[in-house]
Amino acid sequence: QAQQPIKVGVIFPLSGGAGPQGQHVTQAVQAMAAIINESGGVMGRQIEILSRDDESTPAVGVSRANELISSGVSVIIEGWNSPVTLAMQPVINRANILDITAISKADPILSGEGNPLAVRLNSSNSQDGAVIAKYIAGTKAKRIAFMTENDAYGNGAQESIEAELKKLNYAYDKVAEEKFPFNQADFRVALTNVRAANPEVTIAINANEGLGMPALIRQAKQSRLPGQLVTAVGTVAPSVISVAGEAANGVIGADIYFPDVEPFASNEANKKFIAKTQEMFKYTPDKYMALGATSLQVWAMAANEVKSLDKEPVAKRIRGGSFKGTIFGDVSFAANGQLESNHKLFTIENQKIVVRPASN
Amino acid sequence: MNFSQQLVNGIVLGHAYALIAIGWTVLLGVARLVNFGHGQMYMLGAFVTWYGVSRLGLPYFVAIPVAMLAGVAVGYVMQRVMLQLTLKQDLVSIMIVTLGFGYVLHGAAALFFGSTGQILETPFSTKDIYWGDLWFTYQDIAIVIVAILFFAALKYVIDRTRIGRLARMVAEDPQLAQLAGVNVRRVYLGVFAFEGAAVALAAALVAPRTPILTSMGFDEVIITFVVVVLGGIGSVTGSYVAGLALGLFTAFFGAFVSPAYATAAAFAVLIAVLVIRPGGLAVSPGGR
Amino acid sequence: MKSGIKTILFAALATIGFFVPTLLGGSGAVYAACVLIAIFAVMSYGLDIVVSDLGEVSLAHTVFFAVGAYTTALLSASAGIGPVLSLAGAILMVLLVAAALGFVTLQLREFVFSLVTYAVAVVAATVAQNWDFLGGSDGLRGIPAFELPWLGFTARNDQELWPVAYLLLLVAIYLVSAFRRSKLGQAAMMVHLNQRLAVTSGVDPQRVRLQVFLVSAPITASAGWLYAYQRAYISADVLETYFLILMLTAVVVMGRRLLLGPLLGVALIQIQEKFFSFGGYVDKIILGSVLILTLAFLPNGLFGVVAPLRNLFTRRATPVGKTIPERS
Amino acid sequence: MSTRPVLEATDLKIAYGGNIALDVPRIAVRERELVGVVGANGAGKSTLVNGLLGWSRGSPKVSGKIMLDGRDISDLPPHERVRSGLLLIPEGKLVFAQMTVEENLASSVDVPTEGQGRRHYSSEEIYALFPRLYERRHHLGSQLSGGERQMLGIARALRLSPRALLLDEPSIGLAPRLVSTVLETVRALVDSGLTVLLVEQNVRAAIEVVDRLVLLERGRILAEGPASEMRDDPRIAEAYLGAHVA
Amino acid sequence: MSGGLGPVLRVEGLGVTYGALVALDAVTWSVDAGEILGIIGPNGAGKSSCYDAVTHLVTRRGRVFLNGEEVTDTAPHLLAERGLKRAFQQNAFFHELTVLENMVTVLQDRYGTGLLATALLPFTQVRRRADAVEDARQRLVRFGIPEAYHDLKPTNIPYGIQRMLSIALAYGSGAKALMLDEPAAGLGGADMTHLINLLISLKKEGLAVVVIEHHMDLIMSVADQIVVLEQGRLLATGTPHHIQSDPRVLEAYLGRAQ
Ligand SMILES: Nc1ncnc2c1ncn2[C@@H]1O[C@H](COP(=O)(O)OP(=O)(O)OP(=O)(O)O)[C@@H](O)[C@H]1O
Ligand SMILES: Nc1ncnc2c1ncn2[C@@H]1O[C@H](COP(=O)(O)OP(=O)(O)OP(=O)(O)O)[C@@H](O)[C@H]1O
Ligand SMILES: [Mg+2]
Ligand SMILES: [Mg+2]
Repeated sequence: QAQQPIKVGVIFPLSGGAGPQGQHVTQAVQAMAAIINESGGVMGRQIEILSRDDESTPAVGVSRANELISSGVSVIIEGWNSPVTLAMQPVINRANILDITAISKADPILSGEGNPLAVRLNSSNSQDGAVIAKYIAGTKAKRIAFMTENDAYGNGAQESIEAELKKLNYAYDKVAEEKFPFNQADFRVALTNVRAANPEVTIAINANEGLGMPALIRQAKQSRLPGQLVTAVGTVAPSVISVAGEAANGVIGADIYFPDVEPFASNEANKKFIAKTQEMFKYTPDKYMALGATSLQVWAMAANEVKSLDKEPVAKRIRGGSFKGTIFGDVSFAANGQLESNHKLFTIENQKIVVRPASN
Repeated sequence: MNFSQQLVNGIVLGHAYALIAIGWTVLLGVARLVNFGHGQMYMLGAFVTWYGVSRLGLPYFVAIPVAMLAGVAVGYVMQRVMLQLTLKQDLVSIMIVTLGFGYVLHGAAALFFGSTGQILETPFSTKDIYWGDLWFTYQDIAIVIVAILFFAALKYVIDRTRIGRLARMVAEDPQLAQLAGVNVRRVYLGVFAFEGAAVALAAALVAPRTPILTSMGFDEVIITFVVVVLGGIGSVTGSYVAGLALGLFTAFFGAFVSPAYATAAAFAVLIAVLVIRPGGLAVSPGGR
Repeated sequence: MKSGIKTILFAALATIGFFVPTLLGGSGAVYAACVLIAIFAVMSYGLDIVVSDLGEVSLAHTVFFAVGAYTTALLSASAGIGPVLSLAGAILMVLLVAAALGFVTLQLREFVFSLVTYAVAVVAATVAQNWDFLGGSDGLRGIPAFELPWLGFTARNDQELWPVAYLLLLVAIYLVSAFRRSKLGQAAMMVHLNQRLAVTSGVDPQRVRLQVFLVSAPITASAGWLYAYQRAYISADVLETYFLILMLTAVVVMGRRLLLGPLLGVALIQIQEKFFSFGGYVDKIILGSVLILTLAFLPNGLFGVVAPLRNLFTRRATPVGKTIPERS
Repeated sequence: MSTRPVLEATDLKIAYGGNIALDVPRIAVRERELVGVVGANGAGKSTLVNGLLGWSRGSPKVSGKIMLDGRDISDLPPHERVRSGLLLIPEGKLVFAQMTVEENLASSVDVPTEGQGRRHYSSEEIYALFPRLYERRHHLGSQLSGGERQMLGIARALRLSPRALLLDEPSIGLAPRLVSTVLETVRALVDSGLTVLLVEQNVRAAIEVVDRLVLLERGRILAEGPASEMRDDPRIAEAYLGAHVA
Repeated sequence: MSGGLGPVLRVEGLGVTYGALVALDAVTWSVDAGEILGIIGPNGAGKSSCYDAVTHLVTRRGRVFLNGEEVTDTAPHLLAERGLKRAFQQNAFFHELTVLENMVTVLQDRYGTGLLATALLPFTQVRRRADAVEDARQRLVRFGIPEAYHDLKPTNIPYGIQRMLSIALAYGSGAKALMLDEPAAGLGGADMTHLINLLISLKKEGLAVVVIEHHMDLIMSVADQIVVLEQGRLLATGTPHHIQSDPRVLEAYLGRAQ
């Protein structure tokens, strides 16, 4: 009986616009599972990954969660789209299974309504706002424009940037504010408005990495948008740059994970993870993959420590706790389950992400 | 706001909409058929062009006819399968079968082309024109010119030529058309093949404006639907005008209010128009 | 008479139906699937009477579904109102919405009708996504469990919710069959098949259309009501095409105007999606192909294949008996 | 009058579902002949003319051999038969409602303007035959009165250069004056070289113009012969020639 | 019965224009209970348009009275409810239903049960339905549609029978005034005789019947009054005998004297 593997459920979009990224995250979790299994597994048992496709649709996500629950998983790692996460939370919670949200960013995920013992790894909007605000203050730019995805994520991100600017007592003019729907691909109308306002800094908040963000970057360049284009934290992954092409050069962004930059470059856990992913999937991990893998890693560490697979003890160990030697280095979680993260600013040069040394 | 730039945006957008809708205009207006797989055929047209240009290294001008041929093939196969439904004029079933084709096309294209975003680059799309404060590309010019030519030619063919008359006869009463010596099956197949070619051409011209994904097509089918209905079902001129109007509306609503609500606003206007004038904007002589 | 036998047969079928999840092993996944099938079937029945009887393809039924779900979520989560009153509230709300929509679309037919109803769905989705009162794009959380204290009944999981879902399904099916036999149902058919003749037979098409809407919307909305309890979270995704396609497919795939058609259609789709899934894309190809093949090559729908059983399920199971051949 | 049949059907059997609606061993129309088909409602007259063209709004099973000018056309689809010169003017809906009279008359397919026994009619000739259509030429089909539609139906068929014409109750809905005009027109068309099979309910008017008369009953030919002889046939006289005249 | 209280149906100064075309101009006529009014005239004279005007299916000028009450502004379906029924020149059916079902359907106003009643009293509904079927059968037979055709689709029965079905459907559950548009078109032999008998029996029942017809034998033998239209205008009114000898009618309509 002891040799039965522990089942771990993984739910991400594997098809549709977010499919490629979801597949990569799932692969990263598998790579991490391989690493854990090689080093003895969890409580002496091997881990088996059961992966499902939520098709970016809440109703499908809920079905998939139910499926995993009835196949007896001990934990579910999920969450690319916030509504899907929010829909799955109550279902997983009622089944008394630990639910770790890897990426979905909406604030209510940690509110405790859907899941009182929620855990999330991706940075929150308020953490993200600070780093962008600090950058703006540093440039002394006064004319600021926003191009914001019109949903909870986009509006929340913009709000937190503005709130942080206020905290810094930084005076500025909001010369333009353009909202657009998530699946917009043609920004010419919005850009025309922004351009006419002649901003010094334009902040683009668009989580649609497959379509919207590369389109926005290209069209901004083509339309000769004046000033500096800054992207919200975590919205420019290498995949965005590869679609946006040369137009991406010069864009500024910020993120929490860079595989080959210090302190990650010399982090043993990270090196092992990168090597494993490259070996198994011929792919260098990005932030989302790191978040997915870390979710599993943290869960395994916690379960090994408390010697239980039950939801409560493991969740309590994670929430408010600290872990050493993760992919992200030594990390700690806030009492509400949010991972504390470190942001770095970067510039895109020659279609490569170059971390700005000045930032910490 | 920059009025002249928004005007340019609106005009280009409007012609793009009209061009995307042209195949369905013929299908719906002329043959009283619907095709909810229209959006996916657009997607396929874009991806075949992209595949030709960036994977097979074909020149853009060769890739376009290749995409159109693919469109013809898909249209032909669809109609071949649906022929019995078409002859029975079972519109509800046709609606849903074409929806099914859209699903199949989407699934197959995603498996074949992958689901990551791609950029369809053409010799025109990378050439920007800056004219004082105005910005547009040669691709935009191509869209406007092709749309105008296409609509003019279509109008002529439908109103003045025998082919147009044949299609209209079949649309109204396929069985009576047989008695006039018309090969009804061939007309249906032909109209659908035309739809395939037209939407592929539209895709090859319009898709370079934005990144392309195999999951796209939804917006296109909706826009087409709006254009065709607003223009008055069956009216070629009507759908040109409706496409242009929709483009201008999208641009100026985006400029004055917000792009976030442009689609909803367009729909609200559409509802209002149709409630006041159930026949859409076009006036056909003698009333329908 | 024959109708007596039929009544007994239906009663037997209804009783057996209740034990289907138990017969299938009674696991959590089975109950979850069965509850969802019941809910989505009820949702589809609302659309069924508009598509099959009125002959119009309404694309706005997701709005009715959403109105039911949102009203329930608001009433139960924020106002702490129980299921019975929230159902009443949902029906009341949806009647208002359906009356407005019915009024707006009175003059419209065919594609134009479809498009306008679709437009309404898009506008509704935009409203739901942006109106904070409805939770915006984050949706509404914190819907309590389905609880009827005066009956000592609480449904914390799908197994416990199953009796409610099944009862709702039976009521919906019965209502639809009564509708079809009623004056209104017949009038709907008349308007559908020949409007001019209907008018000269004393039927007011506009009134009939409106009334059919008012019957159809609460059926779909009551599915939304139960869905809110089942999922405990409602967001604008209930207005997405997923539900629309599900409904439409369910209504047509088995063959139109079959009383049990929508139920079997939903069951087929859900079972494939839940137990025989091959990943999003292949599933899409499968669903698409099933639609194409059944509609293009099986003129009587999938159900036509098992023709001998058909008489049991036909719409006009009344004593007209065998004299009325099915439409082909 | 030549004796070679232009149109000939042998062993023609037509069934709807299991019901045999028509069973005719042989029926033939010779060059420049006007053959009338009469019979009660439901006798199978429409089934016969539709079957000759292989056309129907229902889905009948047709067997038998149909020859046009000695050529077997049994396996051709209806539109091919039309192109080879066999024209049908059906009962009921005859015009394209969404097209103007002019468009209805514009030729839809390429047909030989002259050919073996085929006669081309120009629009001028058509308008001369039916002046009323000329007045209405810019009106849509849906705007025509019942009689106008009937005329347009006949005119449309003439525009396709018929070799043989199948006419199903052309007098339906025509004013008495026009009935004789139309039948006389048909007679004149035959005299100028056309071959016509005419289904007519109005036996009294028909018998004046036809060469031969065929009496159908329940799908079978009950009597057949030259008009002059059939006029005195009791089966015709009693049932169709004035039994009900007050 | 409304006998003695003046005409059942009366129209005054009825006019219809389609664009520039005046299809009907200032036409006045009336029909009493137990009377048959014939309307004749050349093709395109405006006869069918006149029906459309009476039943309010087109915008028109003039006034319409039913049983002495003005119904000019009444909606078409309400006219039917009040007993003004009509048939169309082109056959009109519910194509996907059988002949019998067609008839049952138009009897709904008499036998149909409301939604609530159907749901709550299912057995009553079943009984009423059975009654409706029985009544429909009898009515069909009365209108000359033998049982053999009851289970076929309307387009699958002979044209002549289709005409009779159109009349039966128009009459529905009953009428005070019935307007028929060329009921004899396509009828012959026995069917024609049957139609004549039917018209006479309807008339005997006290129905006011209006018949448009090109079939002179029929109309002259059954009509009490005849109205002749030409180019939208009233050309003549009178008894069949009177009309048959009117030189204007002969010239415009009947052609050479018969
Ligand atoms: N589509 C069909 N399906 C089934 N039966 C049909 C169909 N069409 C005709 N019939 C049957 O075939 C027989 C002959 O019909 P047909 O229409 O040929 O008669 P007809 O002589 O033309 O009569 P009419 O003078 O009334 O037009 C009838 O008994 C009719 O019921
Ligand atoms: N909807 C319409 N639009 C325009 N013109 C019309 C319309 N309906 C009828 N007309 C015209 O009005 C005139 C009268 O038509 P109507 O149908 O009333 O004639 P009718 O007397 O019934 O003739 P018939 O005996 O041939 O049926 C015709 O010339 C016809 O072309
Ligand atoms: Mg006939
Ligand atoms: Mg008429």
